Amino acid sequence: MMIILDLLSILLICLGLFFFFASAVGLLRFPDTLCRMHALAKADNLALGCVILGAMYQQDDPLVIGKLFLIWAVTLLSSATGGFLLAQRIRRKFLAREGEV
Amino acid sequence: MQEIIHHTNPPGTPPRKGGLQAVGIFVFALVLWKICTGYDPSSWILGIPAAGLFTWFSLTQAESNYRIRFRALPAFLVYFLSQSVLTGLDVAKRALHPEREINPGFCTYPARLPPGSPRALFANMISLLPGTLSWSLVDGVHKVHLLSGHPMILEELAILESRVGKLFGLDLPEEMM
Amino acid sequence: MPPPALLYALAGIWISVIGLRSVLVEEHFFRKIVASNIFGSGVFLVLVALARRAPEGPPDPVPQGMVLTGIVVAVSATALMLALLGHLHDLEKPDNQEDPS
Amino acid sequence: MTTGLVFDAVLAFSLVVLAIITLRQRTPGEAVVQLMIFGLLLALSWLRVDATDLALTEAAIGSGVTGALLLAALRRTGFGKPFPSAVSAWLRYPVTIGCALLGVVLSLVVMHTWDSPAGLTDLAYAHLKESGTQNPVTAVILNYRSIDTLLEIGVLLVAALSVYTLSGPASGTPVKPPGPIFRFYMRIMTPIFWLVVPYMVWVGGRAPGGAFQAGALLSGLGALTLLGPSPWPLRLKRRVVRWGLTLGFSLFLAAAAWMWQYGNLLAYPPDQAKNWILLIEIACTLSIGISLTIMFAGCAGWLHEDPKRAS
Repeated sequence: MMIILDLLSILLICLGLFFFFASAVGLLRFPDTLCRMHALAKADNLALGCVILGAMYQQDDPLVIGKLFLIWAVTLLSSATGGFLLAQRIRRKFLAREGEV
Repeated sequence: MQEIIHHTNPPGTPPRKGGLQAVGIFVFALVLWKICTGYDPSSWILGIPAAGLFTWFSLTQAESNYRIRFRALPAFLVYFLSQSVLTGLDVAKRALHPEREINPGFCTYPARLPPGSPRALFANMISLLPGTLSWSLVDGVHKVHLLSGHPMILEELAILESRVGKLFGLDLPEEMM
Repeated sequence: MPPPALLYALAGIWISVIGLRSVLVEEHFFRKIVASNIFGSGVFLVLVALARRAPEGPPDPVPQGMVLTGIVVAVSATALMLALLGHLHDLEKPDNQEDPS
Repeated sequence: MTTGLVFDAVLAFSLVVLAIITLRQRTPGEAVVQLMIFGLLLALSWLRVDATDLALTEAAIGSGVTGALLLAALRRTGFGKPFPSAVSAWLRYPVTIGCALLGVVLSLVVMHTWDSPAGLTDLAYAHLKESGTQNPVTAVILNYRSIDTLLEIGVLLVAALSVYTLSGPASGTPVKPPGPIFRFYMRIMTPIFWLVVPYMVWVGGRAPGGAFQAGALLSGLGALTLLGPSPWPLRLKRRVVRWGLTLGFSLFLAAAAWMWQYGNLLAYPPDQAKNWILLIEIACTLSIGISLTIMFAGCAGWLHEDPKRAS
C-alpha cells in the first residue's frame, strides 16, 4: 500500500516537473508577451497542482493536506489576477503606441 | 444583453448582512485557522481574534450581492479540474512541438453575467480554457487573446459563462443568441 | 568532498565582493542601490552558511537572528536611499525649481 | 548525498552568476527584476543550510518588499532610461583588482577556519525552555538579544519617519485604478491576509515565522491596497495609522523599562516571557507592516496625495 502511494506521488511530482519544464520552454519559444503568458498562466497552474497532489500522498495529517490545498487555491487566484494585470498593462502600452489611448 | 433569471438577490438590493451569514463566515475562518495551526489548543488566543478580523473584513465590503451556491460547487470543481488538465496539456503540446502551432489573434465577447464577482470570476476562468487568455474587461466586454483562433471559441466561452453563472445561482443559456 | 555550507559561504564572499565593486565603481545612483543590496545579500549568505558549520545537529541560531535583523535594516536603508533619490529627482526637475516648498 | 552536493554547487555558482547578470543589466527596470530573481534563489539556498526562518524573510522582504520599493521608486524617476556608462578606467581597474584580492583573502580565511568549534548553538538550545518560545531564532531575537531587536525596530521607525519627511508634496504620478478583476482579488484576499498575518505571528513561537515575516505580509496588503480602489481605502495620514507606526517601538521600550525592576534591561522572568514575547510580536508586526507600507508609498511619491486620482 505504501509503495503504491509512493509511486503515485513520484509519478505526480514528475508530471508536475514536466509541466513546469513545458511552461519554461513555452516562455522562451512563444513569439510575444501575451503568448508567453499563456504558457505561464496555464501550464504552471497544472504543474503546481500535480506537485501538490503528489505531496499530499506523503501526508497522513488531514490538516496538512488542507493546508496544501489552500496554498494551491491562493496561488491559482493570484496567478490569474497577476496575469490579467500584466495583460492589461501590455494592452495599455499597445493602445498608446497605436495612438488611441 | 440577455435576460437573466435571478433566483435571489437581484443586483441593486443591498447585501444581506444577516447574523446567520456572519456566523457562517466566522466558522469558516475558524476552520481555516485550524487547518493552518494544527492541534495546539493555545493557538485560539490569536485564532479567535483573527477569525473575527476575517469576518469583519468579509462582511464590510460594498458589493456582495452574489453568493456562491455550495450545492453547485462540486460540479463546478469537476469541470474546473478537467479543464485545467486539458489546458495544461494543450499549452505543453504547443510549447514542445517542433513547429510552433501558434497563430495569435483576438476576439471580443460581450458579458452576459452581471458585473461584480460573477463577471470577474468568469474573466479569471477564461484564462483557464485551452488557448484563451482574458486581457481586458471594459464596459462589460471581455477581450480575449487567442493562442490560435478556431471557430468554436465563442460557443466554448458561452458554455463556460453559463457554468460560472450556475455557481452563483444564475441561469444563462449555453449558447449565444 | 567539501561540505555544502562551505560552498555557499564561498559564493557569499564572491557575491559581496562583486556587489562592493559595483557600489564603488558605478556612477548611477540607482545602480549603486541595487549593488548595495547585492553586497548585503552576499554578507548574509556568508553568515547563514557559517551558522551551519557543524555538519549535524541544529544550526546556530545566533547568526541567523543577526541576519533576520539585518534583512529588515537593509530594507530600511534601501527605502531611505530611494526616498533621497526621489527627492533628488524632484529637485532636478526643471518645473519644480521655482516651487518654494 | 552526492546529488545534494551537485545541487548545492550548481545553486551556489548560479547565485554568483546571477549577481553579475543583475549588475550588468542595461536598464533599471531589468536590474530590479533580476534582483528579485536573485533574492528568491538566495532564499532557496538558505533552505539548504537549514535557515527556514531566514528563507521566509528573504523571500518576503529581501526579494518582495525590496523589489516593490525599487519598482515604486522607478515609477517616480523613470523606468526605461538606460544606465549611463561607468566611471573612467583608471578608477575601475584598481578597485576591481582590490576587490578580487579581498575576495581571495576572505575565501582563504573561511576555508582555513571552517573546522574551528562552532559558536553558541549549545548555549542557545540549553536555555530554550526558559525563553518562552520553542523557535530558537525567535528566542535569539526576542529574548537573548532582544535589545538588538528593540534598536532595530527603532531604526525601522526612524527610516519610516525619514521617508515620510522626505517625500515632497504630490510628486508621484497618480495610479490608474485597476479594473474589476483586481477588485475581486482584493475582496477575496483582504480577509485572508488578516487571517494569515496573525497565523504568522502565532507560528513564530513554534516554527519558522514571526513578527518580521508577518509584518512583511501586512505591508504586502498595504501596498496592494494603495494600488487600487479597495473596499477599505488606506489613508496613511490618519491618526490611528500613526499610532500603529509607533506602537511596536513604544511597547518594546515600555517592556524594557518594566523589566528594570527585575534588575536587567529586557530580561523577562521565565514565567512571563511567553506573554511578553507574544505581546511584543503583535505590536511589532503592526509597526513593521505600517513602516514598510509608508516606505512603499514614499518611494512611489504617493504619501502626500490621494493616489486614487486617475489621470
